Formats: sequence, structure tokens, C-alpha cells
Amino acid sequence: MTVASVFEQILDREHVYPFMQRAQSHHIDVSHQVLLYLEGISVSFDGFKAINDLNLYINDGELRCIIGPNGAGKTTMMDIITGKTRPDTGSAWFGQTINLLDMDEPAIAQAGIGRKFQKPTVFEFLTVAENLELAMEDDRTLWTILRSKLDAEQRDHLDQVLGMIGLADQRLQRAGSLSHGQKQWLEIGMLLMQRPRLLLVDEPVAGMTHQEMDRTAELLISLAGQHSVVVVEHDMDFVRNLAAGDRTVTVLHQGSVLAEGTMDEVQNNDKVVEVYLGE
Amino acid sequence: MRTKASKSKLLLGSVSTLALSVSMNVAMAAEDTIKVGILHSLSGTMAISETTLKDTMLMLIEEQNKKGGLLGKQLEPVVVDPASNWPLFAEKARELIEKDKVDAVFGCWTSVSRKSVLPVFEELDSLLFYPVQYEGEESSKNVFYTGAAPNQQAVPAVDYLMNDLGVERWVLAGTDYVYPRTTNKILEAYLKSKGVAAEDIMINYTPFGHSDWQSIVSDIKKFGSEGKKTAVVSTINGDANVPFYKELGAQGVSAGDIPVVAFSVGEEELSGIDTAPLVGHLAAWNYFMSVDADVNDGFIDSWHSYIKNEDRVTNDPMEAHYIGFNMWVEAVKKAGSTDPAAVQDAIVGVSVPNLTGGYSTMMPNHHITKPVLIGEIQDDGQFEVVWETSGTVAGDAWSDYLEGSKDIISDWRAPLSCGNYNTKTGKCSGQNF
Amino acid sequence: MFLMEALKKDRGGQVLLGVLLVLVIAVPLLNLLVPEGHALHVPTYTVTLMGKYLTLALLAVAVDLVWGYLGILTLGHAAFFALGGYAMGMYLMRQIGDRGVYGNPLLPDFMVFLNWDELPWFWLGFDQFWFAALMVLLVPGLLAFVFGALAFRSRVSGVYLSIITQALTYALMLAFYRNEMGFGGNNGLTDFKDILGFDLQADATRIGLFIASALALALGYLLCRVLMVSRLGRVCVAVRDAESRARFLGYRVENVKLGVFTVSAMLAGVAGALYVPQVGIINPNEFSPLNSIEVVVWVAVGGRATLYGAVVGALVINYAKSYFTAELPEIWLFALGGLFVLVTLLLPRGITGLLRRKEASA
Amino acid sequence: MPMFKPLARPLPFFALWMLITLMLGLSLQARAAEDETLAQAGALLVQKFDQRADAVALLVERDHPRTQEILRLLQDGELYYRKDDDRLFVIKSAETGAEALDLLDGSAVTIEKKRDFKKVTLNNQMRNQISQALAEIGLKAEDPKRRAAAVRELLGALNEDTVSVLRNRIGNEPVAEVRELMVLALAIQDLEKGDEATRLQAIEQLDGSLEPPVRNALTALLGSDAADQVKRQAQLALNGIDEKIRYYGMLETLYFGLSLGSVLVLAGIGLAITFGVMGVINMAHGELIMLGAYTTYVIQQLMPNHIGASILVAIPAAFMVSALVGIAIERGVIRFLYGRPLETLLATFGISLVLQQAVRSIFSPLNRSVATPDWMSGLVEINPVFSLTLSRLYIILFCLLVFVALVVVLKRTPLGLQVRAVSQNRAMARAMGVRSKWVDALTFGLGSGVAGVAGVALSQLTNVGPNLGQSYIIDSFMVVVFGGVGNLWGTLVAGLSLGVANKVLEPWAGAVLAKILVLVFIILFIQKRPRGLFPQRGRAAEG
Repeated sequence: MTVASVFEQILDREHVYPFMQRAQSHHIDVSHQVLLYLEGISVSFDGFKAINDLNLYINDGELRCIIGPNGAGKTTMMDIITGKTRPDTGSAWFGQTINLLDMDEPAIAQAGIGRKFQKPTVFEFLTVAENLELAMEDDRTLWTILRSKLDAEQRDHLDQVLGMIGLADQRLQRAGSLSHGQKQWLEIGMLLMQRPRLLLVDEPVAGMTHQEMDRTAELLISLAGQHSVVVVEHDMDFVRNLAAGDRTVTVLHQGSVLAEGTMDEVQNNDKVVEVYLGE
Repeated sequence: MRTKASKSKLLLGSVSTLALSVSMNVAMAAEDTIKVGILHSLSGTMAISETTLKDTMLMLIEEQNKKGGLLGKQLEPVVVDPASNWPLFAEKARELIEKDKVDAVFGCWTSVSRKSVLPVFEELDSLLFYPVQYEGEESSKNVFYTGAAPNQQAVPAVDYLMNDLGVERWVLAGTDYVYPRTTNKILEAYLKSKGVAAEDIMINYTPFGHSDWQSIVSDIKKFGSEGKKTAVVSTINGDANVPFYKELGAQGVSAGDIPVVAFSVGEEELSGIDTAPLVGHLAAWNYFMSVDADVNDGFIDSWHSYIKNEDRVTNDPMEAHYIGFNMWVEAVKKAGSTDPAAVQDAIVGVSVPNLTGGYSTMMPNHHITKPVLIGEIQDDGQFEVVWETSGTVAGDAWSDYLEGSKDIISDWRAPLSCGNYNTKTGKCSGQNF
Repeated sequence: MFLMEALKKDRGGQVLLGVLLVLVIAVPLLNLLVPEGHALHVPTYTVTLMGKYLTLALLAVAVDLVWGYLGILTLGHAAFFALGGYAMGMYLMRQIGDRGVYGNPLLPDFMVFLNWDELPWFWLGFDQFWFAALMVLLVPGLLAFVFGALAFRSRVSGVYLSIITQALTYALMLAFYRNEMGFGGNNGLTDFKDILGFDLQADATRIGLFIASALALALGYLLCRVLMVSRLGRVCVAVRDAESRARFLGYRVENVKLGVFTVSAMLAGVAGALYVPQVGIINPNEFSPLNSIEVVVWVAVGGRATLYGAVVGALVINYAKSYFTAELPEIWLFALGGLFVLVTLLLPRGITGLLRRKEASA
Repeated sequence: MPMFKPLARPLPFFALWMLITLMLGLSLQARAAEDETLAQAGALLVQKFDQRADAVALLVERDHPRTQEILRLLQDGELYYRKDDDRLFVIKSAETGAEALDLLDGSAVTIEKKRDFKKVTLNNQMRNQISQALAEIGLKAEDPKRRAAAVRELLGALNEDTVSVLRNRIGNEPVAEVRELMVLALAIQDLEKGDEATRLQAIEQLDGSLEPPVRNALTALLGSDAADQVKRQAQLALNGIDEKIRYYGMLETLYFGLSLGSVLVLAGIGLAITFGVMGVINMAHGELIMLGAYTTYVIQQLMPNHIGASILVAIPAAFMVSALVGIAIERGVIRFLYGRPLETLLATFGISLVLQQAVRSIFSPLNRSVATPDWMSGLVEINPVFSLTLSRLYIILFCLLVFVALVVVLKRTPLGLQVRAVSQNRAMARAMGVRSKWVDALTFGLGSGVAGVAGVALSQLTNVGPNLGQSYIIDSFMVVVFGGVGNLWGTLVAGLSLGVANKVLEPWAGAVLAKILVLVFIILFIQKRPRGLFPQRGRAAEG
């Protein structure tokens, strides 16, 4: 660009340089109501096909349950979406504009995809509050990490989430000292702090009491709408509970979609029945 | 040790300084003995060689005390362990001089350890007796070099090979540190001055503890197979020697084909080697255990009885300590005091018997006169003397074959009293005292 | 103000800084004003020794920063320490000027007798203190940055990282042993005369170096402390305990690691630079992998992730070392080795860990 | 096969010699003269070196019947003289009570004090002098091998009489190989002094021979005043020879590389098991190698008269020693640290220090000398410029042997199955009734034992001392990491290729720089492929 244009830029008080824009700020184009596209994805380890030509579409604001026997490729699928594993073939798009396959985990996370692990992983040595603070949606460059303090708005957000996950009393407790269920909650809380557009939730109710399960279900349902939520779960009651109201359920088998539809549809699908009862 | 005890308190707070300095002037008290510092590594990599020298010194001091001590006082050895750690050498030297108030220190093996303590001795103006053959290029007011300088080991050895064995091609193989570098530079210059062509000299350096000698030995073999009689001049250090000789043996290079003359392989080193493949290879020293002299037999006997082990060998650095210690004793008697300055003046010109049946004298450059012997390794791990210089050779601090140093001389007597006086510029450089 | 904040709830740190302050004031007075032989006199010998220990303590702090908080077990920090030391050593060499034994105004003695006819390019500029000081920070920093950039980007971690850091320092050691390198080979750099025009052997200079070391340790400690109480500190812990989690929260783990690793390397460099003039020699031995591992053990013994624990560990072990090597050399390795095993098995939180537990119980 | 092996006892030849002389009916004066010669020589032999040399010269020149015998006695160091009366004796073993045969009249004496007798020692000059002399005599020897050796000894060192000897023996020399050598020898002679025609013919005969003297003679010829056409031919011949030499040079480098590599593999492969299969960083690995080496030393001390066998005994012994120590380490320390690799690293480093100091205290800090058995020393000579050192050859084979054995153990035995099970999924294996505790202990024992075996091999190449372990630990880690953890094949390939790389670099980079370059290469390689050459893939390795 010419010297003149540079001057204009400098003089233009409204001009925002790209490096000054916040990392997350690129908006996600969901003009077709679809938030996540997985098309023709395959990946194999040592010849074993973990994912085999998988096609999956998640709508904006949808709550989607994914079920399937062990080794169906549920976790691998999440690895691919979050950039941990690179597929051999296929494409994965976040909205119309963001190609997940040329981003790494941090980039994807900052783009607005949050993930909860199968085994709850929180930072055991830090307090509950600190865990949430680290998860808070914020600029992640070294310099800002070094200097940033919580501002009022962020503090409110933190308290609000603490309330949602019911850990307000434990805020100064070490995360390591929480019960299994509480850790699950904390991790979900951390997802919320990220303000993600898409939540991937892997077996959230493992090791939870029935009350806890119900509350989790409520929470997840309440999240649907402003977030899209993908839940992978074994516990059929829980899934039935979530999928109530004709939400879509996807059945994965041997790395590809076996059936898709409402809970009743898939339960009466004889292929599914065979997979679950047969053999 | 008391000061050390206080150091721990330093963690707890400044209280330390108190306790410490109290202990200090307790240390001042004892003055009825003459203290002699012994600065040899008793742990770490150098312990292998240096522990023996510590024992030698203790033996010598014990004998001197049996003879009634010195100036009517008993000698008291002060042993410290610099643990083969070069900075620690300087620290321990300072401890010996400042804290234990020793009158003279016998110690160091490697050049780097000597270099590390040198400033300390010059600052505190104390005395160090250094018993190991070294590269020269140094002469300090406070250090007495009782080991061989290059002209007391390397050059005569080369003469022997050239004149008696008719060697025409030369492999200068060494470990890559200052002693071999300097020695080889001197030898290279010397050989060229004797009309040896550049392509008849092969120089090779290897790292410390080098263990895979295949390529190098095969190169030497090729180099030696080109018609002219070839010899290897080895300044290979310590541990690297065993695999080197083993490889020579394995590749069928016998002493008859290509003799190796070593400057760092003595009886002590041989005791750790299967000598079968080495028989006939050479070493140049100023002393061999096998030397046939009454004084030597006496020394060996007292060593064996002191160390309580008939199998222990004696070697050249031990003799150096023997000479150095006796020189110091004589000088102290002559000066009537242990004051370093007095001893420095008194010791020049002192001559004492060495273990090869002759006498060694302290030169004005703080090096001594010694005979040079060439020995052939025998299968019993001893050396058979095959050649020796007619008289003794005076140690030359500054080699005449090196560009930088051929104009430099050293003479610690007044009026010159300078360790490196440049005869060209007429300047005495490098003295910071 | 944020310093105050950094130190509150850090009793160890407060004690440490307090002690350093007292030392900085008391030791010079006791050494210079109190006459020799008087009960309260501190001999220069002890001053230099303390100074040396303080620099080692700083090195330990640097290691604790990356190992304690970031979980990177570096077996190569001796390399950064030694590089800092060499930078300072080169400055001191240039200060000798024509007072070397060969009286060569430009070349250090070892270059003269190895027939170097001119100063190698990488020795240029080291006659200026500011340049040397800059290099003390830049050289280790740069090495750490390049090495880290490669290693952390490609997610080399855990044991692999430890082993290649070890390889790094080992390679450097071999390299510096080579005389062709122009760093004095095995003999290294020594026979220093003066620093900034002050005679290195004058008591005043030694006092000065001691004070400098104390200040460096204090500042280094504060710096690490400030870093670790910030959110960055919490991110470090997060990375240490659950790296992938931190990634999925959108943190660029490699950058965090790289930044802290580089800072730590620079601290190590400073420690080395202060170490050299006080011990009077720097040689390739300082690179040896053994030293690096020893530093890690100081930290382990003192207590990881506390910073002041590292200081305690460094002082205790070095004291023990100089005591044992003098009294019963044979026992030393047994003692040190045993210490390693016991601490890792029984005292995962080190000495200071014990103290803290006492406090908690009391 | 080995060039410098002591030749067989001379006595039979001597007897035969006497027979011949008797048949010739040697006259009495002659014998008197002989005795007188012998007396003179004997008198000289007890003097200093140069007189001894004269004695040898005398015997050879007078061509005394017992020359060969006496020279051999000197060579084998079996000739002694009694200090008090300077009489010469033949002594096989100089111990009190052993018997000494008088050289002159063969009468036997028993040795009261071995100090009474002193060996007639040689120096290098005399050794050469004697081998020359023996070679000239050897031309007439029965054993063709000996004749060949003799001629080879004389290559390029002929004088008038040896030439004449060759000329009239070459006709009726039965063995082809020897004849060729003789031809060579004479051809070299012609090359040096001969007219153009003979020189050209000589070049013909010499063409393609790799004997060093040939090459030297040709080079000398190029420098001489020979006719241009001769020089041209010589140049051609020389080029041909150099071509071959270069080719064999490359083979040699490869061989050196492989043997260095096999040492690395031996040192590393035990680690590949403990580190790779169990994920345990054993910093004491080097010291386990060291223990193996010391075991070899101890075994040799126990059976000093069977050095050859001692090595074979040492292998299982070293395995047991190191394995037991390894198991002790595992049970005593490591099992408390599973899942904490970095702590394991520190603890085992502590153990390594303790082990080092232990051997220092037990065996003294000095190196210990381990003898190389005869069957391992010597050369397999392919041709004059290319020969394989036996000890290295054995070590390469040994390395492969160990490797195969390990692969079999891990792939074919129940232990191996359990090991792999545990290393892949501890919990599952336990659930299926594998007693993982013992599997761990045994695996660690196995790895340590292999380290011990490596120690036996190393004791043949390098110092047996307290620092032995340290000098190999870093290299072995490099090998394992480079090869890919948990993969024996990786270790093999990595070790060998690193060895070869090292040796290929060495000529132009020098030993030190070569090592540095290899290290740097590995560091960079790990950046590119953090899991080494042959990584474990699949979900187990993920994350």
C-alpha cells in the first residue's frame, strides 16, 4: 500500500488494525441454520478404521444426543472436531466460513467450541474460582494473561456460573478436593465461562447420583438455544430424558452414522436393535 | 570445618556471621606446628590419579617428622578435597592459605586445576608445588614445577625415536586439551626444524575418554604402511588410553611395526590395562619404578610399608613430590623460616637427590633439572629403560619452538625477578603483584 | 504495590528477602570495618563463598520456575548458566588487555599459543561491559527461545524433553572442549584481573560482587514471584496439571512454556555471570549434564513450586557438599545418591514442605 | 590367520635340522667352531642392548645351526641368564621350583630363587632384527604359511643374498600363493633396480596387487628417473590399485560403523525394554552395564587360567548380577513411582551415584584390567588393505544374537505376552489375572540383565572403571529415543545407523565434531518426529 494510504489509516480514528481485534471476535456465519458440518470424514489408526465416512450436521442452538456402543468412534469424532486428531479424508466446517481442519485446538476453542472430557479434568491444584477464571472468555495472548485482572462484568459472570453449577460455597476450595460429580459440574461450568457457540459434552453424568443427573439434564436443556450442545452418553434414561420433545438422536456404529431420528424412531430401527441386542 | 558449620546457619539468618567469626580466631591459635596443605582430588574423575599423591605426601611428612620435623617443629598435613571440580580448587586453595594458614601447598594434577588456583596463590603470596608433567608456557613466582616441561619429556623422546629407531614419519595423537595441543605444536616445530616434511606428520585430536579408535588406528596403520618407519607420539589422556591400545592390538599393530611413545601412561595407568598387547610400546618419563638405584628401592619399600600393600606401584609424579618436598625442606632450613618470600629466595639453586640416583636442582625459572628416561612396556606392567639422557635436563618454562614464547625467558632472581620477560621488547608482562 | 501483593501470603519469600537484606548490610560492615582477628570479623574468603552460594541459589530459582510451576523437567539449565558465565568470562578476558603472559594487547593468552593471529568475530564487542551484560541475557535467552520454539511447538514433552535438554547441554560441553571453538578449550577462561576497572582481588570488589549476587537473587526471586501470582502463574499450573485441558480452553500452551522457559534461561545466565568472577574460572565442565541434574535435586530437596524452597535446597546441599567432600569424600556420593532416592520417595514436597506442614498443624 | 600370533614351537624343526646336519656328516672342527661362536654370542647376550644386537648379528652371519632356536627363545622371552655366573638358561615359566635348562649343555637346574635369574629382554630394534633374520631363515621353512609370512616380511626389503635365495627357490615352490608372493617380491626388486624392459614386465606382474610395498615401490618409481613410458604404465597400475584401496576403504568405514553401532545397540537395548516397554526412565542403566563389566573382571580373577572360557562364563553371570540388582531397584524404589516418570528419573539417578561409589569403594577407583581371550584377538585378513578385527566381529554377532533372543522372549514366551499386555493396558491385564507386579519386576530384571551382558562386551573394548556407565548412558538414551520408544527394531536400526553415521562423518569432521553433529541431528529429529523412527501408533499412544 502507498504511503498516503498508511497516513490515512493512521489519521483515521475509527480504523481498527487486525492485530488489535480480539481473537474470538470473527463471527460465525450460520445463515443456513447449520453450525457444524462433518462430511465424509474417515480416520484410521494402524489400519483400524475408527471413523468411516462420517456425515453429521448440527443445527444452530440444537441439543443433539449421540449414542453408540463402545468403539463406535464417539470420542474420536470429538477429537476431530476439536482439532486433536486430523482426519485422513473429509471436511469439517464450523458455520459457513470456518474450516476446522486447518486450525489447532486453541484456535478452535477460541472460535467457540468447548469440550468436556469423558473423564472429568479440572485443574486440581487451583481453587474452583481460579478454574473458572482461567476458562473465562478473554484474550489469550501472553501479555494480557500476565496483566489481566477480573473486571466487574467478568466477576458477575463468574458468580452467575458458580450459582448455575451450585458450587458457590466451594469457590475457594481446591478443585482437587471436590467429589466426582462436583468435578463434572465444575468442568461444565468452565465450558460456560468460555461462552462457546458449541458444547461437546462427553458422558457428563458418569458417576452422578440421580438428582445430580436430573439437574445436569435441566442445565443442558436450558443451555440449548443460545448454544448448540452435543451430548455423548451411554445412560439410556438420561438420553431419553434429554431427547424428550422430539430432539434428534444419532446412533454411531463402527465409525459412521447408523441411524438418526427421534428417540422412538431409533429405538424401533431394527439395525440399531441388532447392534445393541444382537451379536 | 567450623566456618562451614556456620554456613548452614546462613540459611536461618544473619546470625551466622557471629558464630563464624568467633570460630575464625579460634583457628588462629595453633602455631606450634608447621602446616603443609595437600590439594589433591579425593573424589570425582581425577581421584584415580590424585589420591595416590595425597598418600605420598602424607608418607613424606610422616617420615620428616620421624627425622625430628623441621626447625624443631612438627609438620602438620592439612588435607582438603577439591573433588575434581576446577572452581572448587580455587576455593579450597584459598581455604588452606587464608583459613588454615598453611606455609606451603603440594597439589593439583590437571593444568586447568593449576590455572584455577594460580591467581589465588599469587594474590595471597603462598607456595604451590606442582608435581605433574605439563605443557610449560607458565612461570609463576609462587609455583614450583617439579614435573617435566615439554623439553624434559617430549623432545628427548622424539630424539630417541629419530636417532635410535630411525623413525621418519610421525603421528602426533592427543586428547584435545591444552597439554597435547602445546606439546604437539612444539614437536611439530621441532620436527620441521629437523627437516621432517609436513606430509610426514599427522596430527589427530580426540575428546576426553574417547572410546572408539577404529578409524583412527586404521588411519595410523595406512599412514605407517607407506614405506617409511613410523611412530606414534601419544599425548592421549587417562581413560582414553585403554581402548586405544586395545584397538592397536586388535588391528595387529605391534610395537615392532609402529611403536607408540606415551607421555601420560605410567605404572599406575598400566595397572588398569591388560598389558599383553602393549609390550614393546614406549613411555618417556623422568622416573620409572624399575629404575635400578638404592634410593629408589628404599622409596619403594617405605611406600609399600606405608600403604600396607606390596602390589602398589610408584610413578613419576610421586617422585616429583618426593623431590619437591625435600627441596622445600632444604629451602626452609636454609632460610631458617617458612615465610614464603624467604623460601622463594632460598629455594633457587637447592639440589636434592632424585630417585634415579642423581641430583635435581631448582632453577631460577622455578622448574627443576631431571634426567629423561625412555622405557619399553614389559608384560609385567613395568617399564624396561631402553635409553636415557647422559646428564640431567633443565626444565624450560618457555619453549624455544613456539612463536609466542621463544623470546620470553623467566628468572626469579633479582634484579630481573620476572616470570615472563620478553627479551625483544624488554618488558615483563602479566605480573599483577 | 503489586510487589507487596506478590509477597503477601508468602512468608518464605519475606523471610528470604529479609535475610538477604540483613546480609547485604551486615557482611560488608563486618568485613571492612571490623578489624581482622576481631570476634565479629568476616574474612573475605567467607564473603566470596556466600556470594557463590547465592548465585547457585538463583540458578535453582530459575529451574524451579520451569520445573515447579510448568512441569518441565529441564536437565540442561547448566548450559544457560555456563553460557552466561562464558559471556562474563569473555569480558573479563578482554579486560586483561596486554597484562597477559605474552603481553598481547588484543588476544587472550590461549589464543596466542594456539597461534590465532586475530580475534574471532564472536569475541568482538566483549571489551565493553554493557555489551557483555547484554549477551549474558541474550545468548542464553536466544538459545532457550530457539530450542523451546522447536521443542514446544512440536509438543515434545515430559521425559523426551528432559532427555533432549540433556543432549543439548552435552553437545555444548563437547563443543566447548574443542580448542578450535576459541573459548579456551578444557582450560576455559581464567586468570581474570579486574572488572569495570576494579581489581578482582580487592576485598571491596569481592564485597561488591557479593552484594550484586544478593540483589540479583532478590530481584530474580521477586520477578518469578510476580509472574507466578499473576494469571499467567495459574495458567502455568494449569498446563502442568492438565495440558490438553488448557489447550481446549484456548490457551496456546507452547507460547506459555516458551515465554517462561526463556525468562528462566536468562535468570540462569545472570547467575552464571555473577558466579564466574567470584570463582575466577569458567570451563566446559560447567556444561556437564551432571550439574544440571544436581540443580534439579536442590529444588526437589528444597521443595518444588515454592521458589524460596529452591533457595533453601541450593544452600543446604552445597553446604553439605563442601562439608562432606572435605570430611569424608567416600561418603559424599552415597549421601547425595541416597538423598535423591529418599526425597523423591518420602519428601515429594521437600524440606520446606515439612515446615509448611508443621505450620499447618500448629 | 592373525598376523602376529606367536608361531608354533620350534623344537621339531630343530630336531629335523640336527638330523640333516648329521646326515651331512658335519666334521668335528666345524662343531668346535660352532661352540665357540655360541660362547661368544652367549657372552654378548648378557650385556646391554647393543651388544645383544651384535650377538644376534653374529649368530645370523655365522649361520649357526641353533640360530633359529635361540632367536625364537629370545622372541618368546624364554631365555634367561643366571646373575652370578652369566650362564644362559631356557626357562618356560620363571617360578621358584620350576626347572631351567642350560642353553649350552641342556642340563636341568631347578630354580631356588627366581630373583637369581634375569630375562634377556629385547628392545624394538632387536625385535625387528630378529623377525628379519627369522624371515630369511623362514624361507626354507616346511610350513607354507610360514614361508608366505617370511616372504611377506621380506617384501620390499630384499638384499642380494635373499634375492638369490628367492630366485632359486621360486622354481620349485609347490604352493601357488607363496609363489605369487615371491614373484611380487622379485618384481618389486626389479622395479627398483632393473632396465626398462624388466621394469615394464615387473609392472605387469605387480598390477592389481594390494600389498603396501608394491604401492610404495610404484610411487617411488614415479619419482625416479625411469623412462616416461615406464612411468605411464606405473601410473596406470597405481591408479588401479588406489581405486581398489578406496573401495575397500569404504567397506572398512561401513564395518567400523556397524561395530560401533552394535555397541550402541547393546548399550541401548536394555533401556529400550525398561524405558520403552515399562515407561521407566532408568538413569542407573549405565551402572548396570558397569556391573556387567566388573562381573567379567571378577570371573577372570576366579579362573585366571581359562581366560578364553571366562568370557563365556561371564555372560550368564553378568546377566544374573545385573538382573538381580535391577529387580532389587524395581522392588525397592521404582514400583512406588509408577506414573511419575520424572521422579523415577531422579531416584534412579541417585541410585546410579550410589552404585558408582559402591564399586569405587569395593574395587578401588582405579580401572580394572580385563584380558582379551586369544580366540577373540586377531584379524580376519580379507586382503592386505582390508581386514576385520575379530573382537569387533564377535561383538557384532553377539549384538545380533542378543537382539534375536530378546525378540523371541518378548514375542514367543508367556512372559513376553504378559509384558506386552501390561505395557499396553495395565488395568485390563490385571483384570485378566496377570500378576502385573511380578511382570514389572521381571521385565525390569530382563532389561537390566541385558545391560549386564552389554557390560561383558564393553569390557573387551574399553576401561572397566567406575565411570564406564556414565560414558554410555547418554548415548543409549539417544539410541532409544531416536529409534522410537517401546520398539526393539527401532533400537536396532537407530543404533546401527547412528554408528555408521558417526563413522562416515568422522574422517572429515573429526571425532568430536562428528559426535556433536549426531547429537544435534537427533535433537532436531525429535522435533520433527517426537516419537522416534518407529513410533507406537494408535489410541494408546494418543494424547
